[in-house]
Amino acid sequence: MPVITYREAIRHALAEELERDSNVVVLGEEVAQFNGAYKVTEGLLAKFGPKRIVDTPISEAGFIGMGLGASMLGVRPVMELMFWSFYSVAFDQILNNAANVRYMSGGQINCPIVIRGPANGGTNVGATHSHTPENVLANHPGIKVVVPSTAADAKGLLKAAIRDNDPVMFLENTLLYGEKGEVPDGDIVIPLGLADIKREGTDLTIVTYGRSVHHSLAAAAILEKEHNISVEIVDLRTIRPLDIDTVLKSVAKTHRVLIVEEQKPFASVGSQLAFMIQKEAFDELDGPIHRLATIDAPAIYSPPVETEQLPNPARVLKAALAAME
Amino acid sequence: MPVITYREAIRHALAEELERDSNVVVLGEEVAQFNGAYKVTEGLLAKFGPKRIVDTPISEAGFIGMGLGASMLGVRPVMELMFWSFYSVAFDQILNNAANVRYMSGGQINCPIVIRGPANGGTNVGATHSHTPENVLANHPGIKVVVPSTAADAKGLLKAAIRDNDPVMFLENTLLYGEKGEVPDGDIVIPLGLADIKREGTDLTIVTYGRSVHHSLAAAAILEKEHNISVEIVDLRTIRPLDIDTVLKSVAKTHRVLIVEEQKPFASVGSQLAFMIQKEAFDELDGPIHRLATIDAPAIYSPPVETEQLPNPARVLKAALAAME
Amino acid sequence: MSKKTTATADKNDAAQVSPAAQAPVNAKLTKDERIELYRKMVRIRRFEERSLRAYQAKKIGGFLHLYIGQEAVAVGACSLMGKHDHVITAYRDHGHAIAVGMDSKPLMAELYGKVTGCSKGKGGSMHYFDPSRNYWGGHGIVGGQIPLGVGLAYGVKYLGQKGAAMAFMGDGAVNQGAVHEAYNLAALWDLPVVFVIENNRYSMGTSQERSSAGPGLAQRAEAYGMAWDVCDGHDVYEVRATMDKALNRARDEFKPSVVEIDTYRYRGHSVADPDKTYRDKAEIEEYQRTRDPITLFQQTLLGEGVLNEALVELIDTEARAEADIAADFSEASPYPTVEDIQKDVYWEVDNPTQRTSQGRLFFE
Amino acid sequence: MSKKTTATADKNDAAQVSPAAQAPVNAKLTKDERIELYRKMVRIRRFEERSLRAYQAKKIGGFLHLYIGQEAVAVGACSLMGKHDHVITAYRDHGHAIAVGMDSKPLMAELYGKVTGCSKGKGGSMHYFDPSRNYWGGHGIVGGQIPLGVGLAYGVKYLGQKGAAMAFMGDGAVNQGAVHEAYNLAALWDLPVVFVIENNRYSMGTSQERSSAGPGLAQRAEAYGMAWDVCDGHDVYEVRATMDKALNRARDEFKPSVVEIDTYRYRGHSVADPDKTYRDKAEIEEYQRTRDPITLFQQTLLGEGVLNEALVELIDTEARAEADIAADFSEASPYPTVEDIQKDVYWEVDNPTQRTSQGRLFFE
Ligand SMILES: Cc1ncc(C[n+]2csc(CCOP(=O)(O)OP(=O)(O)O)c2C)c(N)n1
Ligand SMILES: Cc1ncc(C[n+]2csc(CCOP(=O)(O)OP(=O)(O)O)c2C)c(N)n1
Ligand SMILES: [Mg+2]
Ligand SMILES: [Mg+2]
Repeated sequence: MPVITYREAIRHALAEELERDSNVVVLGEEVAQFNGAYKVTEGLLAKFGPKRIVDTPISEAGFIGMGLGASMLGVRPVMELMFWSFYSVAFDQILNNAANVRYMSGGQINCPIVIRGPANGGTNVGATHSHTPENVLANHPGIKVVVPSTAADAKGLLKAAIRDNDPVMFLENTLLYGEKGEVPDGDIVIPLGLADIKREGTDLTIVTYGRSVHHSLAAAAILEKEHNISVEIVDLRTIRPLDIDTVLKSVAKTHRVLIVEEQKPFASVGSQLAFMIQKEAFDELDGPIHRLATIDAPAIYSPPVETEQLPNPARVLKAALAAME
Repeated sequence: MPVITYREAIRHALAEELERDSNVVVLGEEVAQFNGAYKVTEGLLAKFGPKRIVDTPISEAGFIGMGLGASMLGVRPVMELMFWSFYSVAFDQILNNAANVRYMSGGQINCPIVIRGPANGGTNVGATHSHTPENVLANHPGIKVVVPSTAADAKGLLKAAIRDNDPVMFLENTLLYGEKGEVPDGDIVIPLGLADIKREGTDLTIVTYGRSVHHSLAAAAILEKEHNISVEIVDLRTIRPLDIDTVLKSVAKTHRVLIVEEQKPFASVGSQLAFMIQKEAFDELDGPIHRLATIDAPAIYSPPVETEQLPNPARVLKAALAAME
Repeated sequence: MSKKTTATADKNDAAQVSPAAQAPVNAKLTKDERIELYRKMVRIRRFEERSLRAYQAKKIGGFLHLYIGQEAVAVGACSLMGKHDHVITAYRDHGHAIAVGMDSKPLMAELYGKVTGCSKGKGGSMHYFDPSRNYWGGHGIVGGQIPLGVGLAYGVKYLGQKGAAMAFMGDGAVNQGAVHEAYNLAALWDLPVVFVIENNRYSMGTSQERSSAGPGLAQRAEAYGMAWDVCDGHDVYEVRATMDKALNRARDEFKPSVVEIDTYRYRGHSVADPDKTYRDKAEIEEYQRTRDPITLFQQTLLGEGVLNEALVELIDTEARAEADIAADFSEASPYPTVEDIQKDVYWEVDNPTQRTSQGRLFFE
Repeated sequence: MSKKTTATADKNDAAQVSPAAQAPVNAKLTKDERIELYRKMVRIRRFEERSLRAYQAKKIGGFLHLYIGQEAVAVGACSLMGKHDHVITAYRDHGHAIAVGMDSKPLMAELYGKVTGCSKGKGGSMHYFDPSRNYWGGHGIVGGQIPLGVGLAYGVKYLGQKGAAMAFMGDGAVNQGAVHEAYNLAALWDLPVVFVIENNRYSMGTSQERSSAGPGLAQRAEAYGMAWDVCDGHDVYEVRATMDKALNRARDEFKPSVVEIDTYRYRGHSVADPDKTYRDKAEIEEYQRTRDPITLFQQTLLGEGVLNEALVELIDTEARAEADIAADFSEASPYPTVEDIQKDVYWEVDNPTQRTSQGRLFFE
């Protein structure tokens, strides 16, 4: 199977969907002439021309609202947010308009829009640029939320997202853009809402997604080798819809749960998972559900300290051991 | 003790703090000449004049950012959002600037700002006007979040909020504005972060806040009379800081928990409470933590149906019985 | 043939009332078309009055922002719509709905929160929609609809159609950031959109001079190199003449513009507004006496010989009856059910056979 | 006395280089003050170059937006600050920090993420702060600082002080909604703020004509009835002369204005920008050769007899040494600890004896 980067996987998904459907259009800051702030869209302008690949002014509310309006007419915009953090200035367009228009019109309007871009900490860019809004987004019914952790998932899920008739928020990760993985050739489409067991195990279920999957895998290897603990890792891949069944099945096997997430703890995705797991698998639990999140503060800039603020293999290891007590 | 409305209680708190500290200034849409969209600020312009009570254009990002900038210089703005729903257009100013400026400056800057206004459904104004963002707000460290349920709490907590040196988000409720309650005379200040047992009981703990407190009280009366179930009701009053100790103490007594909240379920305040309770009181629980939230969809307009979408006494009753199973 | 003759005759008669009557877009109107413009304004007014009574009788909840006094704006502008022209507006949206041709029954039923409403009782007064008539709402967040309107224009252009979007807003909305961003995008990319400011002089209780700096609202268009115009919104001919130019500029040249239409609302901001703090009754009465769009157009059409007393009477009677029928229809319609709450949230849930995703979409 | 004489002499000599030299605000400058302006520009440049080397040596992470080429803007504008004048800017904030008088050691240490940094290693390059020098940051969200700047002006006026706020932004920031809202508020309420657009012709890789419609960026002020001006940002005298007018308009008349300052950045948008897609090297070299603010001012001051070759050399040597010392200081400084992560979040947590609230403020 070809081995490509997460960045290339996303680019391939975009190119293939642009090819497939002439209503797909890519818009965002610096996506065209500059080839993308993170080079995800590199070469697309040359290939598809300026009608399909469009540079926008720094007006996130304006251009996301615009994309949404166009989507109501059947255009299928894929909007890049240079950082998902900038959703803060487009919040109303995303979470009032995209989330509610279908509902408020009694189902008369579809908004087949995708908003994509990186949402992660760990790059020493400080509190304004390190938001991970998957909880805030998924809080709003009407919205779908995807957070792929590997190149193959990124490609397959983005293609599904672009074909989806509901608004899909697609959260990438700058620290994964350069990570390589096997990506099957051809038109792979991974359905939204299907979790993936990234590692099988029997003693502890780690529920996670995004870059934390990789930290969890690293910790699991050590747990196996040094502590004789067999960890099962459930990569949610999609936050809404949520494949809770796969999570519950794993919990029924291991009876111990650790949630690992790059979120601020209060009312996070992990909070929601904890509620659901204890509610639906109370009798399966041999101990409380543990959680490892980002240390609760705005994102610190200082490079070595930011690493400690976020989930990392050492922190996952420690949390996993605590969850096994 | 004088009996006044929740609206009057807020107005008294504003007036007393305006009187006490000349740096307190009230700004918002229609707060002055129009006397407030919900008449909370009625009479304040006449009493304090146009320097202290200021009508703004419909520019929430602009005027909240402005208030924040002024707060850095020691002005103490109390900003009214006509609806908290409109935080969507001011999100960046609130959750990047207000939440992060202190941090990013290494603690050099305080932002003693209060943002207040109603945040509730139940008034048939549809999805754009019915947001309850306490989870989204409290997700952001740097921010404090208050949701008072009674007139006395509203007054005492607002006075504390105005004197607080951190940014405080104060979430009121249009359906409570007309509710009367005993409010002690004089300078009552209720510390943020102190929950209040609104009813004592032994069989089931209901953790709740805001208008859901009243629904819970109504249901508790029926549970007592008709089902012989003794319910303890913990009114959080403040979401961040959170008085989890009072919650845990109650759980240690009743061993059963129902959370009632007017939130969309995914990653709500209740999700967070569930995580904490099961984590810190796992062995105290005789069954899973239950939750009653708003039915997961954008707010429906239709008056009789909206009542059913939200927590109400009948729904609380049903959920409480399920939690006792 | 005969139609043309009529139109020409009209032009001369109406000249003294409205110079805009001579604009080609008005001159070419048939008698029936003129009557239809008048009828729509009357129908809006009667609909609004009837809905107010229903509100006072507690049949309707939430907000009710009445359009009374502004009828010539929506009717004039929407009368110019072709197949690929689109409309989007704010929460004061009943007039536009009737103007684009929506039936009054589902409109009234929406206010009643009935499942027969135009948004199935889910949107309410502020959130009317009818995509089949290119009517994209009905939006509650001030200014939030304006980027969507630019998106409609973008869509029309992208899809290679000849058309334009009209994005309506109030005089208070111009100070929202999203409006500014939308202006710049439209001007930068030559999008076929007309930004229509319905300047009724107040945003709730705030007069224009207390909310907006600068020499004029439409004139702000110059900042973006956009064309702009101001017109009298009490005169439906003038609205048409002005909007026709702007719409053609959009359709033919892909050039956006801002049109500010002076108008006035007789009622409070919403039914809840006691309307005592920011203007006096005399001001309202003056407008009603001298500038009422329906009265003015009635006089014009009487002068043109298009209307006569009997027809005026008949149109009014029919409009009242229509509003009553709509109210009866609404009264008799069922509410949505609790099960309906979770419908119309996701396309996939509403089209289960075509669902491609898995997992839970709703939470408890 | 002798100072005055010098200033007068300067004025005549410099006239041929910069007409703005004759503006009273420049004419009155002492020799030392002129040298200080020059020195600050050189110090900024050397600081930036040194930080770039540290970045390339992987001592610094994250973003690094260099100010090289734009020095005359921050130095000219900030040299006019009095006790109640305030500054706020975006993420390209190093120049302003040095211009307001911050020491280069904590500035460099901040880039290194050290606890001795001006924001204790918490803010990084984009988030410099020094309230003691009326420097309110350093903000990462494009345009997001502008309402805060209006708030500083509001605060100054509310507190009865005589002063003004300068709110800096780039040419790309003008298309953010928050900027528009802030303009309107400032103009509507007569707030003492100067909006400064540092127009370096590009927002990342997007030229002004690809991002902003309309006849000019500063000219958009007319939409709000605000005064505006455009000036040459390669000439520190002209920056001072133009900003002096705007600041006095703010301080004396409470009138806001927009000043667009033409400037140019030599480096990519940030260190990560390969700088290959949107301009060619020749353009950069042309600016460096003919419009470099430091070279130009050096020539001016040589012409004025204020500088001589030896002094130029000395200033440069000192500036390089200062930057090296700052780097050494940063290198030697400790990082914050993991415990520090949760400090400086809440005032109450940092001042535990004065805490009034109860309950948990942090979560796990
Ligand atoms: C973002 C936002 N802020 C505030 C409101 C509350 N609000 C609704 S209508 C209105 C006044 C709008 O006035 P204008 O734009 O002139 O329209 P008009 O009501 O006169 O038609 C206000 C403040 C809102 N709906 N959205
Ligand atoms: C709201 C927002 N959108 C996008 C960005 C990413 N971004 C950072 S700087 C920049 C370009 C800004 O250009 P300009 O305003 O001209 O300032 P300059 O960099 O030239 O100083 C962009 C797009 C951001 N930080 N914030
Ligand atoms: Mg108005
Ligand atoms: Mg620039």
